Amino acid sequence: MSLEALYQEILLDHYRRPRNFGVLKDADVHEHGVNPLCGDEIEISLKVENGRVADVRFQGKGCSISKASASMMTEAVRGKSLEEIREFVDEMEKVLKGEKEGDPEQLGDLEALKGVSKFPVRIKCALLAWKVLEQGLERAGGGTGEKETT
Amino acid sequence: MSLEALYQEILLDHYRRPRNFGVLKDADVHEHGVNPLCGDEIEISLKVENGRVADVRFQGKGCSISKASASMMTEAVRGKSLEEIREFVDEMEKVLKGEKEGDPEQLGDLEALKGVSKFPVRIKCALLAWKVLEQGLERAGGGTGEKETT
Amino acid sequence: MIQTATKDASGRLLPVDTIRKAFPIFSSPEWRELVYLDNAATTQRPQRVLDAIAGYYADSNANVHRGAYALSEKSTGLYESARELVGRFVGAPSPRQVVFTKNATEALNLVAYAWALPRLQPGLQILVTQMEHHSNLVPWQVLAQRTGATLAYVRVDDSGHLDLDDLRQKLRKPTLLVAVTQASNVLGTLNPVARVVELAKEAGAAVVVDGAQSVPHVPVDFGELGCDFLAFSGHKMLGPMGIGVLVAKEERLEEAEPFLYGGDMIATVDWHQSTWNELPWKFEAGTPNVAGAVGLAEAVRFLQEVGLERIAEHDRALTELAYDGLAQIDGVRIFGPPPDERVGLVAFDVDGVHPHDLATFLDARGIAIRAGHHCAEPLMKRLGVVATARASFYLYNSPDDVEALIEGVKAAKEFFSP
Amino acid sequence: MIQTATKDASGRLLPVDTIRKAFPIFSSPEWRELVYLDNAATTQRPQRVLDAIAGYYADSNANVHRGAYALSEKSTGLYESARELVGRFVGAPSPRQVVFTKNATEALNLVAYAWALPRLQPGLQILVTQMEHHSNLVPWQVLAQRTGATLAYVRVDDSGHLDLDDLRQKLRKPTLLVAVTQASNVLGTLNPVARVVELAKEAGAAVVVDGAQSVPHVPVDFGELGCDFLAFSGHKMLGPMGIGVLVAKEERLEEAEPFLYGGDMIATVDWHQSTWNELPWKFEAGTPNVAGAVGLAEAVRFLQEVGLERIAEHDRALTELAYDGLAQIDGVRIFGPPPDERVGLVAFDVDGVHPHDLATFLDARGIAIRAGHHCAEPLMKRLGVVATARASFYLYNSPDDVEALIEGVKAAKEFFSP
Ligand SMILES: Cc1ncc(COP(=O)(O)O)c(C=O)c1O
Ligand SMILES: Cc1ncc(COP(=O)(O)O)c(C=O)c1O
Repeated sequence: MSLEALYQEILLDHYRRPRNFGVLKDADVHEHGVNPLCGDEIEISLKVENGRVADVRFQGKGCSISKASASMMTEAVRGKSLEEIREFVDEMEKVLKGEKEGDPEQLGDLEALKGVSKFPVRIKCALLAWKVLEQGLERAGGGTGEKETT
Repeated sequence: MSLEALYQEILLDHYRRPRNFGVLKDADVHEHGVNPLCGDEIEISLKVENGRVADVRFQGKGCSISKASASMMTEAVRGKSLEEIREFVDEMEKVLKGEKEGDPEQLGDLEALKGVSKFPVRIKCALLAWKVLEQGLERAGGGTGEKETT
Repeated sequence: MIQTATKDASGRLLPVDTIRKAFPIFSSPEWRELVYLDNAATTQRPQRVLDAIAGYYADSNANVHRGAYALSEKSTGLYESARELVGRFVGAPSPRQVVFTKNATEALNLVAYAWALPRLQPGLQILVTQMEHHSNLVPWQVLAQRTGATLAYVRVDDSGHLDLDDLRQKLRKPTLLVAVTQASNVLGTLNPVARVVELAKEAGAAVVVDGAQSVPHVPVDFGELGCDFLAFSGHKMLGPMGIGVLVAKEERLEEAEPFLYGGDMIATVDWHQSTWNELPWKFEAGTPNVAGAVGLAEAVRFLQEVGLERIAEHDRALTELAYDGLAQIDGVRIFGPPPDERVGLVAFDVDGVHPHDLATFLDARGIAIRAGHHCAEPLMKRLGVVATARASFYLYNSPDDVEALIEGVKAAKEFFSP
Repeated sequence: MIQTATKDASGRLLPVDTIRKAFPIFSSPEWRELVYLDNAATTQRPQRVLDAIAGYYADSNANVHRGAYALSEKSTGLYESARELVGRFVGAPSPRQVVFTKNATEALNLVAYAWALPRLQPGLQILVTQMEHHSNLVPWQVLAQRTGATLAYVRVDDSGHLDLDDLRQKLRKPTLLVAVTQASNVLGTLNPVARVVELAKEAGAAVVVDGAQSVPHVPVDFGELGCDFLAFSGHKMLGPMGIGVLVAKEERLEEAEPFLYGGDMIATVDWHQSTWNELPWKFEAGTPNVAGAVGLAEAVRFLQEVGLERIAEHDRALTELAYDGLAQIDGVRIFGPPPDERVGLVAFDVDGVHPHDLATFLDARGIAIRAGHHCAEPLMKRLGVVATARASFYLYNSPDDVEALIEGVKAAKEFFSP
């Protein structure tokens, strides 16, 4: 497995210029997570409207993979319902673990994360943002659309 | 190392017909000891007069080596002073561990125990009676000649 | 490689000659002729297991779990797949339930320290059987002393069986756990563990099973047993020394405290507070014995190729021969149940011949047996002896080995008490 | 076998080409080209050590201490002489003071459970340094929580040295023990342990020394250190996994409770009361890892033949090269003291390149380094980082390995933050 397959240009681009970086002031959900293996930390803030993600930001310290993954995630989940996101997270996990090919159209930029499946210890890096998102959604009341701020 | 060298006729004889087997009623010292490795038990009763062993008996369960060693011991220590016995026990320990040749005249029947030095796990069997004797002497007031019953 | 299909004339024995070729010690100049009958203490290892260990060090060796490089990933993969294989071998539902320890003793102490200790208090009872090995007894004795809980013994009857009525009776008192060996290393008795578990469950007690003598010799299924904990050792099943296993219900492991603290078992460490890693790593502190796990996995593969059922049958055939042959010698007393109710070992004593003398005598004839209390002193007291002699069999032993034993015992009688 | 007399041009390096030939992994097809710089995690093993292990199993394997037959005596002899050799290697006055464990972590937990736990209470203090590995930290944290004792940290200053004034200050409070690593696995710092011991003794505190990173790399003498306990691991000094060592003052071991309970550590077991075996066996419950001890003894012989002084010099020469080379790269920050005050490792970070990315990047170039918190999270907090990259050296590493590291770091910087 070559480095270039893991660190694709688009991934490095998200790492160097992360999208939606920061904190949402009027967020419905703030969720924080850590990857104990490498000390990576991430904080996600989320606005939910009518059961759909209205806005999202992330910030934190981390490696290129966890940062790029978080950045791509913020772009991918906007407008999605909580139910859809949950399925998407499941899907992503399978793709990252190399258990599934994944639909290129649905994946978009996220396609660039697929190389991670060849680097087992790095899968946790790529999944961190997604796990934190899922956790935040659950805390926000799951698929029921109910809200709760933390 | 042949069996015959370990189990010499004289050793087997002491095993089958142990000398001084039993308990002394008016003993000054009763001392009991166990070899946890094989469960051998021995009890020694000792009469001390003017700082010398006046009479001695042993009883207990044990393998041929521990029994024969005890039996020979009872013959060897009679009339000896506590100080002499202590030296003798030290000497026996060295002989049994193969660290010393030992003086055949002084050893007498005990010479037959020398084969044990080639069977490391059996050394403890041969030493048991001697250790118990030493312990009993210490309890009886050591080389000072003072007595104490237990 | 091992011919499991060919049965010998008797129809129950394994092809011992072929099997022995797989074990280097039986072709070493020094021990070629050795009649090794101390398998309950530790077994010999096939070359395959030694090759697996050396092979691991020669092309996969690195520390596990935390290395972000290919060699460490390879090592981690081997370690975790050894866990899966060994777990499946004893019917563990998930590798999360399989903790590697250094031996069965550590596995049992883990249960004592991590799960039982925080739960024990005066008024609660620990039940152990009278036939436990010190490793499944002394930890409980000490816990009882420390916590004020009561230690009580389940009776073993004169035929060497567990007294289930006594168990039922004693379970009337509030009981945290029952500690029971699946197979006694002295009596050979195969205990009805599933039944013990049923009775214990009814009484709300957990069950710790010592599988040190059963897992190597008979098919064992953790799920079928229904127990909470199962401990065993690699070195008694052709695997290397320094590796043991604890299989447990996930719930028990979740609710247990960690045992050893340090690297690898933590999730996060702050100045004054730490959190723990997921199962099973929560219980594996420090650098694990990866080579040991890899070696044990290879031993399990070997056993699986031969087949546990066939090994059990072979053991039993030899045990019958030994039992019958020894029983016919005047003055020999055999402890425990008849051969068809036991694993492959026979403990006995010989009138007028101390077990230690017997062992030394047999050793001089190239026969290795064990003499002593077999780490089961309370059982010795129950049997009214201080020591016994014990011969224990495994897949490389032959009827000739048993014959040598029997002839040796006869000669020893002649020698010591003619 | 190993040419210790021939020094290379620089006069301080070992004949690496010859040494590498003794390690099978460096001639394996897969890893022949590997630049292995994760020796602080675990080292590679020479063929001699693998042969010693396999040889033990092939001609000496039996359970120890209780077997009344020649094979068991042979095995016991090998086990106990391994103990003597390993003990002498670190200046243990007697083999009675040398306990085999499964790794350094178990050795440290043994001290915590067996000696410290019964002695701790509110009002007493445990002092640990800010640079301890989790294995010499989390056990103390947990003991403090359980007993109500206080856990306090001895400061590490900005240059990576222990703040002895802070230690002196903190020792004014009643202190049971000071836990200190002889060499930090992150900073490389070689701590003035003998001085720490002096101060601690004055204050009546015992000292537990973590020798996991020092014993493999510099001459260590238990008597000279004067500490109460010294722990280390076989796998970090060319020995097998699954074997570690605790050396302790006899008095401490005598007064300690046992730790693991079971076979071999007892003297007598009655129904409700047991007594313990002599030192050191009182602390070795269950079947020990005899093959592991034999392998470790062979590793020690290997190290002695090369010479610990020479290994230390070699390590230092490489460390200087690495330190100087890395320090010259823009954006690289090295943690800890200058090279002449440390063992052979360098932890650093690179501006704009996460340590994990660096490790993956270097791995693709065949260079194995570690990235993460190195089981020292509190120290990471003290340094104000979440992770660092670490390269650690041993006797088979060459200046070329260091060169590859430096070039790799430069390339990574170019790649990730051009
Ligand atoms: C300083 C230090 N202490 C303790 C340990 C623990 O050693 P082990 O994992 O072999 O128990 C290590 C190694 O990881 C270490 O570097
Ligand atoms: C029944 C039983 N339980 C436990 C053990 C302890 O096993 P280990 O010494 O491998 O910890 C043994 C073996 O000695 C045994 O026979």
